[in-house]
Amino acid sequence: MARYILKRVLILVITLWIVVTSTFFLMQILPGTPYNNPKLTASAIEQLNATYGLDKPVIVQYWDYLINLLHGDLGTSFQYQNQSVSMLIGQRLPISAQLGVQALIVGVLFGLWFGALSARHQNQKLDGFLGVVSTLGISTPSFILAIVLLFVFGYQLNWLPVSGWGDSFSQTVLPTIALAVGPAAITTRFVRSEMIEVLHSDYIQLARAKGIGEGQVIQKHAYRNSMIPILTLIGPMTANLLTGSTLVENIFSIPGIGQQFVSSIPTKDYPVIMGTTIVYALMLMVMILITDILTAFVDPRVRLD
Amino acid sequence: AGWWGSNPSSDKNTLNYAMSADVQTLDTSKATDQYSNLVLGNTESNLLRVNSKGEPAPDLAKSYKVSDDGLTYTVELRSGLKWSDGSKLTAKDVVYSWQRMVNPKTASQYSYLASGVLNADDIMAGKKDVSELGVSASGNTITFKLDHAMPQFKYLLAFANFAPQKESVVNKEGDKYGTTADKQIYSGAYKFEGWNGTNGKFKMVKNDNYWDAKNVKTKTVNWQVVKNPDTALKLYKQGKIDRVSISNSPEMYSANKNNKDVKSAAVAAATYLEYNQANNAFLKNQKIRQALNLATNRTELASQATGGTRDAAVSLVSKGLTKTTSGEDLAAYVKPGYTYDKKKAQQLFKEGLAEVNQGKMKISLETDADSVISKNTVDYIKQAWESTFGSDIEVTEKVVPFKQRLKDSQSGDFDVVVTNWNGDYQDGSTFYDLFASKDAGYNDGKFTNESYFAAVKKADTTDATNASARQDDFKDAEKALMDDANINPLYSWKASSLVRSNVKGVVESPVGLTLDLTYAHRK
Amino acid sequence: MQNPDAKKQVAIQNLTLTFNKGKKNENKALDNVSFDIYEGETFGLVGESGSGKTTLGRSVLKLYEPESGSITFDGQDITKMKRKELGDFRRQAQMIFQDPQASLNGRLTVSNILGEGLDEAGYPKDKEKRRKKVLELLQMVGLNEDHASRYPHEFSGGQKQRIGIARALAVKPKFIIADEPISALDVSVQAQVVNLLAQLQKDHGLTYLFIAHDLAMVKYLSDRIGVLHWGKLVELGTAEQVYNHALHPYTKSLLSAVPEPDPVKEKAHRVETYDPSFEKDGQEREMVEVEPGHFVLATPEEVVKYKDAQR
Amino acid sequence: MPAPVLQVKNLSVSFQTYAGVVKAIRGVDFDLKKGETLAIVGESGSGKSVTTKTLLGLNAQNATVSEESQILLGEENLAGYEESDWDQVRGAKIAMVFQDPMTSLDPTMTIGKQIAEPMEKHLGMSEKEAFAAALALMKDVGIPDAEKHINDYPHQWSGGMRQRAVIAIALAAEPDVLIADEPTTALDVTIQAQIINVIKAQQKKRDMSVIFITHDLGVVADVADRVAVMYAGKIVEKGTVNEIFYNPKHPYTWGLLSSMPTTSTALGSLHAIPGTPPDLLYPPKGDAFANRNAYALDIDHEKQPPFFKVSDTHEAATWLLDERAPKVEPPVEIQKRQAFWQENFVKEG
Amino acid sequence: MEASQEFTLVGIKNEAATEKINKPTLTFWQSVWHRLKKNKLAVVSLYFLAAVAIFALASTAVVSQSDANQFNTNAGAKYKSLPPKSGLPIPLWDGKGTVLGSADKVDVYEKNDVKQNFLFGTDNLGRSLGKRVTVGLRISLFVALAATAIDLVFGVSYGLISGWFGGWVDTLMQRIIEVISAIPTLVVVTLLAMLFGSGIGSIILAIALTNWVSMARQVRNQTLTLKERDFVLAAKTLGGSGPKIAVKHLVPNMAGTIIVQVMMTIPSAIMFEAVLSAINLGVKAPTASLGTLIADSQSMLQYYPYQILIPATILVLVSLAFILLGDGLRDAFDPKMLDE
Ligand SMILES: Nc1ncnc2c1ncn2[C@@H]1O[C@H](COP(=O)(O)OP(=O)(O)OP(=O)(O)O)[C@@H](O)[C@H]1O
Ligand SMILES: Nc1ncnc2c1ncn2[C@@H]1O[C@H](COP(=O)(O)OP(=O)(O)OP(=O)(O)O)[C@@H](O)[C@H]1O
Ligand SMILES: [Mg+2]
Ligand SMILES: [Mg+2]
Repeated sequence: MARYILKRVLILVITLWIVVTSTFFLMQILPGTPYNNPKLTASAIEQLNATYGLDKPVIVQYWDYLINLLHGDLGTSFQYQNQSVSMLIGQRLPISAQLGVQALIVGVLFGLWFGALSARHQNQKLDGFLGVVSTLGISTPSFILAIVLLFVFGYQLNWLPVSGWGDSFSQTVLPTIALAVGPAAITTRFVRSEMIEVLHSDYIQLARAKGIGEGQVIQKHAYRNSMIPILTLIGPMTANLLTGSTLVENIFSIPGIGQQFVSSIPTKDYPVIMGTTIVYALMLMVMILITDILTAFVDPRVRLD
Repeated sequence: AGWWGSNPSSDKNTLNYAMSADVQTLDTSKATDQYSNLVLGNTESNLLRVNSKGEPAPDLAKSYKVSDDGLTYTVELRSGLKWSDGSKLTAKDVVYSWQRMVNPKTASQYSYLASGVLNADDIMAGKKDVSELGVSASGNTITFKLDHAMPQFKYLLAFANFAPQKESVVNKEGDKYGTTADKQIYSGAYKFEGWNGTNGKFKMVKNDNYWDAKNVKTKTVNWQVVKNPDTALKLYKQGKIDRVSISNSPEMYSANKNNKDVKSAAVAAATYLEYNQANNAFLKNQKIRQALNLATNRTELASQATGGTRDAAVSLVSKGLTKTTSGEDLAAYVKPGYTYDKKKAQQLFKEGLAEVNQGKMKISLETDADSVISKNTVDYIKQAWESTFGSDIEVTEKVVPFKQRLKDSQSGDFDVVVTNWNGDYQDGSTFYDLFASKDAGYNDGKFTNESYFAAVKKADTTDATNASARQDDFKDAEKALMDDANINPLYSWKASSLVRSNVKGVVESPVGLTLDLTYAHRK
Repeated sequence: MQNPDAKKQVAIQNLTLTFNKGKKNENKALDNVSFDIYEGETFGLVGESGSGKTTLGRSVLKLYEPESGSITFDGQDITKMKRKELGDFRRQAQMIFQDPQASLNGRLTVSNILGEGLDEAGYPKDKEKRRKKVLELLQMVGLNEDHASRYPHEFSGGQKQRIGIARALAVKPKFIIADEPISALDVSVQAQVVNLLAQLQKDHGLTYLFIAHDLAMVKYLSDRIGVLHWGKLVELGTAEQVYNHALHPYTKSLLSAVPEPDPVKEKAHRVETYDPSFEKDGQEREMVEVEPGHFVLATPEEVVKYKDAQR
Repeated sequence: MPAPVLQVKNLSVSFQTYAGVVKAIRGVDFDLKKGETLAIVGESGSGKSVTTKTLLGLNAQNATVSEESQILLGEENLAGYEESDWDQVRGAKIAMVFQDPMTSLDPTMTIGKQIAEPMEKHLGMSEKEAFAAALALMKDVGIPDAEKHINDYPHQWSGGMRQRAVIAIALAAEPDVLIADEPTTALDVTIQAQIINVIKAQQKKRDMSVIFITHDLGVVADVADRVAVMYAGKIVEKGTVNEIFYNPKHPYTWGLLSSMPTTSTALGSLHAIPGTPPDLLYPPKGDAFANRNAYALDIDHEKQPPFFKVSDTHEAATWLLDERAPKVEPPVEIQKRQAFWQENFVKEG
Repeated sequence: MEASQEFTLVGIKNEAATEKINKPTLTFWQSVWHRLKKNKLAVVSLYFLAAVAIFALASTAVVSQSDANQFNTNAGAKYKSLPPKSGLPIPLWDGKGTVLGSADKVDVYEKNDVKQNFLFGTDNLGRSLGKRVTVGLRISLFVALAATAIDLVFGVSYGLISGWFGGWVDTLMQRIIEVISAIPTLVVVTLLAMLFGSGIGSIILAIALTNWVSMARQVRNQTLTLKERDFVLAAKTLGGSGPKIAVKHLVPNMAGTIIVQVMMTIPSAIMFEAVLSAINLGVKAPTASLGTLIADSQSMLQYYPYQILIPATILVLVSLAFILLGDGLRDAFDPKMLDE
């Protein structure tokens, strides 16, 4: 187990290194300077480049970046003068993480419920209804949903706050819903098909043949077996959440990491783009690692290594 | 109520505002964005402060004198000035701040503004030591020595980036200077609080050490970052903030322009098209440029593409920037008479095309993608030109990120580009100097117009200290610019906002600190 | 087929094959196996699940690379074959699979399935000729023209298996490996396939390596039989020798476990259990010829013991 | 004669499919006495599994059991049961062992728990008691070191061991009837022998009735007291094991017996039943076996044969037993068997 | 007499008949269609998509790309943001709307003296929204299809190669996929889009480059299982070469997986295009895609909701139809149901 995790972490580090390298060089090709003032003259830009070390050969800059990275230093933002990227991310990440986790939990819980409901009423009206609703959930990009939610519940009905974060829980409701619908829909569909498959399996037949009653069969045997595969879904779902949150955070003025990422791209704030990418990649991979380990815990068939 | 808590718009001691982007830094020398400057301008004081008439008036300074040749400024500080932490604010702090600005180690993106102060350019280039800067202090007096007369220099004395900084604080905080509200000290009417570097909620609290604290009536100004303009509007209508911009989208403007709270203010910004006269054969042709200008219906453009959030341009210089000696708006005074004339445009275009003799004119029209309005603008111009000149012209839109547009402009990699220019100070030269010569930094189209160049040069040198002669020089420049159709002015910016009527004493400027809350208070 | 001048079709020498060598799940599937298959005979291979029968069969067709040892076909070492020789070899040695469903591509019609073999054998593309040839192949396995345009899933298990046989026959092979060709089939149709195999052998002089765990069937069809256990060949002899005079305790237990469709015998019958632990005592064992053509894997002492037990 | 534990009368089951109605079971009658083993043999798809699943109400959702069908367990007719009624039958009265031990255990539950489950439900045991009982049962079915392995998960076990576990589960609630649907098909012969022994031993110990489904006649010869031969959804012949093996009357049974080689069958003498069984979507109007039957009479193609009694315990549905039918020579293999029958079982006459 | 005739021994009447198969032959595609038909939603989606496709193609003749960009540069106020008008007295579709700044509902067409009826209304520059949506739909579909096609070719080949060769090739290729999927798609896409500049080509490329991964994964997994299947082994023993086996045996057997994957990729490409538009990396203006129409009219929601709701609804409906059809096809291709 420890060895397995070690191995995975090693792979993770290598992957991260490749990610860092490729993003770094990609960034070099992007046009323009990282300075925000359009009025800078060429000589002033030269000056600034010298001060920030951007006049050094790319390979040296890359090396410096790696060395700093090893010390946990992601550099200093260009856009946010003097702010260290680690700090910027450190302060925004918890907000995005809370939003993401809330959305994931809400989404997965509803997904599990609806999915199981759907499977048990396979080919009945409820199943059809949930099927269409969940498909609708998948086909609606979260930012469109966010706009509509904001409009209806924020502007028209005045039920919920329309912006901000951290003052009251009610502020988190709309963005969480906007982000949770996707995972909920995916989970619903996934659970449904898993559960249907499980319900047709031999061991469910055997469990039925025991005469313990359909309720018990479902609770004790069908649920667990159809829930385990959901774990594998969490990794990709996290990825989707990351994408979704960038826009949703913007719409609801939530000072999260995604919003910052979107604003750092046009301003070409390398350190922030790099830092965010690294953090995103890391989160994704750690999420996948965690779900793999978790799977090994809940599924006796899976042995790590 | 309920969900929303009590209505904050009635509390006499507090004001509530929203900004539409994050504060990026409190480092006085390094702040470049509008919102950092908004915070710094209200929490740091400089020698002068622009008053409600648009004039720089003494703030930390008790008085100032300009020598007759315009090369020496002598400023006397008030006595007993204090920083927000209670320590003394001295002339040294002023000198230090100027030195820090031009010090190449600081890497300030605004250092170029100091160019013109004695030795500034050499210091910035690393050729001289900062101590040789033409800014010196003796007792309470600070002397500024200039290379050449700078009519705009008094505005720099009111500029937030040149506000005094305390060396010991800068050194103590080091890398972290200005990264949070408590890693900065304040000399202005308010202290900044509650900003941790990234959050979107913070406030300004009255600074009791401010020299004029007795006249500062507001105890607290609450701020929040609201990026979605519709949300901000909503918050205004709920009474949660005291001011909201409605110029973000044409629709928002139209829907609210009849509101009794509407207040409009000039902005020292103009949008114009630059024609690439270095590389593009068609655009080198004067007739074609004239035709394009004549085919531009600026009034329609301002109403259709900007929905009235901007005013149709009458000149390069923006409306409301500054006034002439007779109190007239400079833009109105210099306007050379841009018109829309479809017939004449078509005729000139035909002639021009024949002169160029390269067949159909295919050009790209570049803009950056920062707002609906800029997209609408290029859509409009494309359609206008194509419908005027028919199949003789094909316009391709090129919507790129801001940085890309900037790069393309600077490297001459464009045909026609939409340029937005924000002035730096309330003087015509902030616009006319753009194209001071063929190689001037912002003459992206690389045009040569000797009468324009001459007029501008005259204004900056011979007439530098003669206001009325200068405004005539500017008028000549505008005329030259229109005759040769070197650029195509589109519209002049303005800021329309809903403003809570019980808030008084706010000073709005078209440039620099756009919203000065020093004496703002709720009635 | 103890004919001394019978020609060796396949000669397997000291064949060893390990899966996932060097990894944690290393698995020695074949361990020093040697035997010959003579032209025209049916060589039966029996052994419990996982004993390496399939691995052996596939190695002979060069679908797996052996770790050591050699396999010669018609005197040619197949491990050293080059591209062209391999092509020829492929046409001479064919395989019939266990699962008739899995061995047919469900997306192709029967005539396309058979056509694939014809293509590889370089059969002319002429449509009419081809149709005739396909029909001929179908008839060879007891099917008819109606079936040519159908898809595999429409057939019953026995029919599918016969299509598989027809496909193998399309390239006119000399040697066929039948890997449990009947174990997935219903009893009533097993005989169809077995009889067909016997008939084809007679008509075309085929040589078979017949793998099965139905011992009665192996006995019925085979001339000689090898018994495989844990990748080792433990006994080898004529069908009669192995069945009626088995020496190795594993063979004996295997034979005793086979139920016969005869209630009287069956109810009296006792199953002998086999304790394999002695195989792992570290002693060197070799194939010892206890009577002409009858080999058993044993130490010299064990040979004596086994022989005693026979009497 | 003791009353049968289970009586199946006129059982018909059909499936609704897109292509039409599959008449999988077409009037099956049999009974099962206490302590005996009834083997059902027959071709793949002949309806063996459907028959037994019907006995537990475990058929797929698209199945319909016809109105006239009767499944009498004691006094109760199970044929009309609702889903909720079945729970007291399943496991408690009738239990089942499935074919594939690799897939019939819940991979996420310990084996001990899976065995204990029906005990808790049907025998009202506490968790602890059930656990102890499960341990005893595991030992009973021959799982070595049961204490050590009771908390194992199925994937840690070999196929043979898992099948023992499945048997233990079936036995857990002490059912009267055990149905084993091809319990050894997926196993090696040596393991098969062990599993058969476990079932036989437990049957004896508990005086249980067993329905044993297989298509391996060797296994039937080993386990069965009585045999029912199925073909295309019908029972075509039933009798005691000796009657079926030594004195079969139905040509299908003949085919079946003579298509299996024994160790003494000479090459070339194996008899194969030609062709494939009929598609039950379109059952033929006469005897379903007729078109593969070398002994078919004209009438076989027209009319389904009734059961003809051969002895008190033996009947077969073939027109060959009709008095009007011509005498036919059965295949050689069968003649041998009949000779053996004459010799050993028919003493006088 | 008659009785005895009935009892004559006839044996097997027709040797061939014993092997006869009664069921009519269904080709693979027929049986897929058969099963697909059982799923009503999928069939409706199929017809809907067919209609959309035909509409998108046919409309090229009627509404050209530049048509959708036309507006009157001198009478902006007149044609600007007209509400949808069907010409029939249908509520919300009768040309009635509020003029910004006042609360009353009026017939805006009448008020502005516009004779023409705009079915979907006009946008903020007075362009016909109907035309823009038509072109937008076309462009979005084109982007999605093109991206999917690239992704199909590349993803399938990648998966086939990785799965077929196995060993270190597979390990390496899978590692590459892992790295790519470790970078959130949005990051990759934005960086790429910035690199290539905006425009249809770069969007297609950006979407294709990030989408192919899941196709490649699926195909690889399928290849891994299929290549162990006996029929592939059989083809090998017949002497078939790798590529030949891949084309003849693997790809057809993966058709279901691939098609289903495509059905999922198309909507995700459509949606991604919209996301890209939302961060200003969409297709070249003034050409509209559904994504740019939505993104550009985000600020209209409060004032002219139809301007965003119409393209958004179309986007959602098209995505929905693709996914529902994909669902239906997944079941239709399910090998477990092949014999039903
Ligand atoms: N491709 C493979 N990779 C790894 N191990 C394998 C592979 N193929 C077979 N094995 C292992 O090699 C051993 C021998 O397998 P093989 O399939 O030859 O047995 P068999 O005698 O044919 O069994 P069965 O009767 O079940 O078909 C088994 O332990 C099996 O798990
Ligand atoms: N759910 C179902 N839907 C349609 N037809 C079915 C269904 N279940 C079984 N059948 C049909 O019923 C018939 C009898 O099937 P059954 O499983 O009882 O056969 P079996 O005798 O057990 O065969 P095997 O030896 O292969 O297990 C077959 O023709 C089968 O196709
Ligand atoms: Mg095998
Ligand atoms: Mg069955």
